[in-house]
Amino acid sequence: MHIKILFFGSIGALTGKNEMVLDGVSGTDDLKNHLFKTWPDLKNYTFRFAVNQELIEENRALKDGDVVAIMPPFAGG
Amino acid sequence: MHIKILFFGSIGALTGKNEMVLDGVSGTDDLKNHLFKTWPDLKNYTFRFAVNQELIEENRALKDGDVVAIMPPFAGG
Amino acid sequence: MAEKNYFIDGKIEPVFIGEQIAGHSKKHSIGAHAIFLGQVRADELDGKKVEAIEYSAYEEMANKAISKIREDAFAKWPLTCLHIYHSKGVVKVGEISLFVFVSAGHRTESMEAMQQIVEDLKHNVSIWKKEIMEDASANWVE
Amino acid sequence: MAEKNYFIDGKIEPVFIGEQIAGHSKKHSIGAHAIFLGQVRADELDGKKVEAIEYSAYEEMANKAISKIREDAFAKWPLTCLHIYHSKGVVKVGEISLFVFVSAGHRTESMEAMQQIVEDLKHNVSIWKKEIMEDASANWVE
Repeated sequence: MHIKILFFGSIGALTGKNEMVLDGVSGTDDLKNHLFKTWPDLKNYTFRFAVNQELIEENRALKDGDVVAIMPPFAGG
Repeated sequence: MHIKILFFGSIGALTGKNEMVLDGVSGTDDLKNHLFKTWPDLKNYTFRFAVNQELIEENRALKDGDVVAIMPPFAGG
Repeated sequence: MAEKNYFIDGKIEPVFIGEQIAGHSKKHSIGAHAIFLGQVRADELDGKKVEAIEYSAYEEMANKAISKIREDAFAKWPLTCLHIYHSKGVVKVGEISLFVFVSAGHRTESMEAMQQIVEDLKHNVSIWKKEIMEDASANWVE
Repeated sequence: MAEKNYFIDGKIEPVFIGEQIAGHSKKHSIGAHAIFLGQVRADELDGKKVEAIEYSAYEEMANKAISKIREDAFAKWPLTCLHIYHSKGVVKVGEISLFVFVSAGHRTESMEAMQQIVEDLKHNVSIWKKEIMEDASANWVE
């Protein structure tokens, strides 16, 4: 199972990468814990997940090929 | 006593002139009657007076040198 | 005292609008521009189309009224710049007859001010317009 | 299906804005244009001035969101045209990074729609901005 993770804005600056591929994360809550373990400072960031470009509010199960974006608050204009 | 009268918009088209000078009108009510006598169709028009560029609501006494504008509703833009 | 003149003879050129925008790039406290443009519309009346509008004004009084609108806007909102241009004379269908250009630090005040200014320009300024129809007949807009 | 692209590399040129305005002179049902421009402001932070903003976006998702904003606006107001351009990459202080161009038959709907569209663009589109300070340090705006 391959999940593609995209990092944007300040979070991309924190992780030092724009994207990565993860195996074996069952859902977005699971992914969040994984990310917090890798980058503890991420706990201080406000962010939301988009799964396949859809913003989600609660835990979402992930399947092979899903693309998850980790997104700080939007700041267009 | 000379009062200068200015006609604007549709009222200028009705009177066929942009301005004229009148003698012996004591105030704007008096002027209105004078204008209605000269151009009876003016009774069908909506208009306001400005005396020396100030819009007036009620009768205003006129003195030598005053400039009275006869103005249909504004339509800028 | 010479009153500032806000009138332009005939149409307002899009190139002029672009130049006015470019002219504000040196003002670094500006974060937002709100612009309103009035364009002459081909309304239909009794089966005839509008071809142009002829604007006339009691210019001295109109210029004073527009200066008052500017002062009121600067008193009410924290604006950086406010420019107003209105056509006089004939403006054809598709051409621009009004250009309101509001600049401020932030978006909210620029847009709120613009709405109020445009309303005031419609109602409080001694300007009149005559629609010139395709058969050369005229219709006063009131 | 290729999504429409609303992004422009770097600043939006005032000349381009003038050309876009001129391009609407053939649309004779238009009576009002409302335009919003975002300009990069030289804010100060800890005694340092902003020199530029670098915009980044989740472009595919952002383009979809902007298309949705356009659809919603056309559903809500009787608009003739609606064009939106947003910068990506570096835009310097005094330069323009957002261009919203709303055209309608009448003034009220053009201005109401513009306000809503600008708010939606600020809050609902996956765009991020990093202020680049005069000492080359960076500040993420959130």
